[in-house]
Amino acid sequence: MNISSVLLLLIGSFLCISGGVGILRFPDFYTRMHAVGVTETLATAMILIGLMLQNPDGLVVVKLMIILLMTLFISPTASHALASAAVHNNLMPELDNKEDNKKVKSSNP
Amino acid sequence: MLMGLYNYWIVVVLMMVGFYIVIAHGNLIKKIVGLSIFQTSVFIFYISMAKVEGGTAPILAEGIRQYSNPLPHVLILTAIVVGIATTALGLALAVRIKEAYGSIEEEDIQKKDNLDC
Amino acid sequence: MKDLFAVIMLSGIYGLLSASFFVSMDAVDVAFTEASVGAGISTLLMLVAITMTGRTENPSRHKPLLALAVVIVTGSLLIYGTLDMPYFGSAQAPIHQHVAPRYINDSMQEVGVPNIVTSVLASYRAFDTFGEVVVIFTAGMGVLALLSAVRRPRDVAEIDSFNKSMYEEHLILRIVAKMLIPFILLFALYVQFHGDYGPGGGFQAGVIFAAAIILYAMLFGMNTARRVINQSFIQLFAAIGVLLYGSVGVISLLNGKNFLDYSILSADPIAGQHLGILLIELGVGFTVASVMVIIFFNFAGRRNNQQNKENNDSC
Amino acid sequence: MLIAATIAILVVMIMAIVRGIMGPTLYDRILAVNMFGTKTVLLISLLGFVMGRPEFLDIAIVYALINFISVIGVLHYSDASIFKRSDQQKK
Amino acid sequence: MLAHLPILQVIVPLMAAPLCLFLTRSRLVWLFTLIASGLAFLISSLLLQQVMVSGTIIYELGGWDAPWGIEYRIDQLNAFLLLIISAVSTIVLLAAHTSIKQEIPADRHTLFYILYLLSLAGMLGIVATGDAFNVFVFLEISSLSAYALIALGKDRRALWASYQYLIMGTIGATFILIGIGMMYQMTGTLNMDDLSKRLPEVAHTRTVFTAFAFVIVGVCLKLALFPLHLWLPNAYAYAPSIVTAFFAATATKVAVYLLIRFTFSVFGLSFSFTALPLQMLFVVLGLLGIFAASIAAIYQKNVKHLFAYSSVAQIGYMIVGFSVSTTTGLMATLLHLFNHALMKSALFLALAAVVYRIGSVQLSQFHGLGRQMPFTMAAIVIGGLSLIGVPLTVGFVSKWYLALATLENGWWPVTALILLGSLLAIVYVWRIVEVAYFKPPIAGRESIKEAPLSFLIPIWTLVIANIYFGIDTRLSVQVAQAASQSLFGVSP
Repeated sequence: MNISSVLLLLIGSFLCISGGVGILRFPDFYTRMHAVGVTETLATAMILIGLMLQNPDGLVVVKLMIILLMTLFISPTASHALASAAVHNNLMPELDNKEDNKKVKSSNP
Repeated sequence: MLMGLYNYWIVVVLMMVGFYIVIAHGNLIKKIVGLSIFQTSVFIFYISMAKVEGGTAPILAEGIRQYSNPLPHVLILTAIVVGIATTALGLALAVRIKEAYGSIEEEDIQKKDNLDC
Repeated sequence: MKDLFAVIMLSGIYGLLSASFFVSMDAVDVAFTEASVGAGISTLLMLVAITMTGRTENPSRHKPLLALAVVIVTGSLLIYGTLDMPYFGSAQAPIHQHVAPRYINDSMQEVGVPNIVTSVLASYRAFDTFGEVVVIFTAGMGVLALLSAVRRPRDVAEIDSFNKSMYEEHLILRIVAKMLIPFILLFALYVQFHGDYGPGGGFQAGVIFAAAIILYAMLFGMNTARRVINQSFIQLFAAIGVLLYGSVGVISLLNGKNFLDYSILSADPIAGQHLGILLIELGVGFTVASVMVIIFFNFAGRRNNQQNKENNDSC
Repeated sequence: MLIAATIAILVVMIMAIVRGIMGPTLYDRILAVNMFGTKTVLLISLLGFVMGRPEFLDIAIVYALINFISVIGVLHYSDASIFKRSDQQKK
Repeated sequence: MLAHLPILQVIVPLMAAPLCLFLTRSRLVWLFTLIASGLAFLISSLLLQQVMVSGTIIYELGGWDAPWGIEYRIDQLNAFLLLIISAVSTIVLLAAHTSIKQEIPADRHTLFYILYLLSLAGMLGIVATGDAFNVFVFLEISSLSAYALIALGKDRRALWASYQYLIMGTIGATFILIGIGMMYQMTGTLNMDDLSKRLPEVAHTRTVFTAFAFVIVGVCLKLALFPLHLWLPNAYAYAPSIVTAFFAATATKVAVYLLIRFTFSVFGLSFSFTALPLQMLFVVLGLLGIFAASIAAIYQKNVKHLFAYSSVAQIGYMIVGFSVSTTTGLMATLLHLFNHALMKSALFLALAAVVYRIGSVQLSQFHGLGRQMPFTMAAIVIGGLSLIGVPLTVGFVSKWYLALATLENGWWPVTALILLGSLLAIVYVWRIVEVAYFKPPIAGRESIKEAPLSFLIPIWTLVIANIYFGIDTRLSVQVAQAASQSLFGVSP
């Protein structure tokens, strides 16, 4: 187990957790999505590269690469689709304005 | 005993959650969700008994002595297929019931049936 | 929880969780299947169903006490039954002593496939798997009998325009999906033929293959997908899968061996086993893929028809 | 180290479940499920290494694919007219 | 090919089902289905003959020996059941083409026959197999096709009935799965024969007890034993008539078979009847079932409902015979299995003919049918007499042995209650007779004619069989006796 792999795994885990905290603590859907979307790609990349460094066996690295590539494709696409769907269905971001707040809450069961 | 069996107890609790949803809820879709939870828990039960301490997945490889039991895995593969088949059919029925009765609540349907008689 | 949508999302999570559990319990093949079925296909089917049946549950409740009593009795009986079970993970348990050792120790000589699950599934207990294929075929036929509808050609243009307006919004999705779909199909083939050596096999491959087609149908509209995959053609395909499986068995019958005895298929028994497993896995893959597509198409087609009717009514 | 990363991911998964249960909007739930799926992919890859048999990464690939397809499916069918209409009615 | 009969029995209908998709015309599909079912009938008669001559046949699937592979194990009991199922299926199919033309939309005909064949194959598979898990798989084949077939009924209530059946049936199957899992966990094997050898070693454990309880409850759900019977009447009443005739005669029989197989062969007699107070429980439930269902039958307005409730009552008789747990008692149960299949298929086929002519089975619509459809109504009357247990019909034979069995055990009150139950049957059968023969035809329906020959031939085949086996009891009694003796021989 070399040092770079450990480091990458550590960063990855940290990013994961920060994303998790984000999805719990942030006030509305868009900010939560921001937290997840930003950390997810990087965290996945870190952890997967960390794993690659652990095992230089050919096939395993190739599979990890495939997973990584797919995550890089899929994750932003899914986030994009999610956000655009939310906008299309008139879900408003929660703003400073308190009245807005109430409206959003009451409109979403 | 606690350490030896806790796994099964958790499975039992999960099973009973699913079972409760099936028999207590009136919504047809929810019943089917409950049914699939019930079945999945039974799968977990089977898979737990296949595990051997220190064993690995039953795919032969050099230098590995201890494998987990492959037979329950085979059984559960079959059972999963049966499960999805049941779910699909149940959902299809629910959709048809909605079309015919205009509702998927057990009570409403029973009421409408009584009117028919 | 009254919102059925949330219920289904959570049950999808349950599927994913149990699949992770299966991985940690060494059941890789099962995890493979559960991931694609429990979290993928069945969640999707439930979603399509609730778009047709409505999303909220009535708050009315009835006899929860009786149900609770039944559940508690059953649960305590089960707990009582677990008390004498061999401990979790114990290698001394009877199931690890009696039948399984032969599978683990001898399957390599007798069947010649490294993945023991595949060799048990496709050779020792091949008849169970035949039953499994027939079950899925039955489900496909049942869904057809319940949901298939005669489509009036006049509606096609309407549905098309309806779909167009819907997926114009998802330009990025469509491009990514276009890149992914060939890859998914390729991966399905890999899973199909790699089942002897790693986790995977006909069932998993069939589901992945069907998932690719479903993805296509969702993003490019049902009718485009229908143009690619003809409905009655795919029904025949489902039948061919079952027949392929069965005829492998019949060939061994005709050669004087027992049903599904593959050793007759080739001069060398091991090679015969290989060939037999390959063929039946192919049969499984055919049937599963086409039945999944049939089921999904019928659900989605029913839904389109309903929407059309509503649109016509409101006009 | 692998164990630590696994535990971290498990913790995040629990957080995602909490968000999935709390909602409040449909999209929060989808987001939670999506995140849960991605984390499962990572978990499976890590578990392969923890158990010392990393050749089973195929499962992780399937998870990634299925996750994508189900998110698309969820969006496709939650954008469906029935949902829109009921949401509008409530407003 | 004779050595391969056990597997051909299941494979023929199973492979015929997907082949149906390649045929285009409804008539062709029907002929093909009929041929497949007829072949199955032929095979089962050959099998029964073989078994009676040479004893248990063992067939190893895939060429793997027993506890590792799956085996088919045909003894007298299986062969008898196989014969009943395939015979009923073939006779019922004769009428299918005419009947479903009216009850099922044309584009569903092929699917109907496919599902029918699958259901048949599933039941044959359950009966033929000697592997506990294989039972579960084939149980699901037959149940899934049954749900779909029932839902094909015209009335929208068919959908609801089918859904309820699906929920109950799946719970039952899952219970059986849990039970099988626990048995497997304690013994490490799934083969029934092997299980019966290895279970006694662990019979005292709480796990085996629980496994037994779960299997029994699961089977009883499928069996529609009295408190768990709620799904049955609606499912039978609203299914297409042909489906009702087929299922009423076979589906519950298969469940009874499973009950016998698990209690006698797998767990062994001594365990089964000591672990739980099974004898007491089943006698009480059986008798309760007879009375509750017979009384419910009396108050039904729909004739299909009426006979469906009567089916629940007849299951009560079988369970009473089973719980006596002597050779005679088991023999009475097996005989009643056979006889009940004969009478119920005749009755429901006759009802199918009535539906074909007047489109309804409400009792109020039966006015004067006795003169308008004399042959059909005569068949219903003879079937009804058989249900009551009048001498010279098959019903008498099984009731006779049942009474004998309870008397042998000294259960006087049970005998009396069984006879009392038969009196209730007189009441509900009389209601039909009264309406059909002693009321004038409904105005505007004078033109109703006798059912077509395609109905009358199968109906009267069954009716004649009803009378023939009521007079010449040698064949059925001999087989039933051999089967029950072999079961008691297996478990000392």
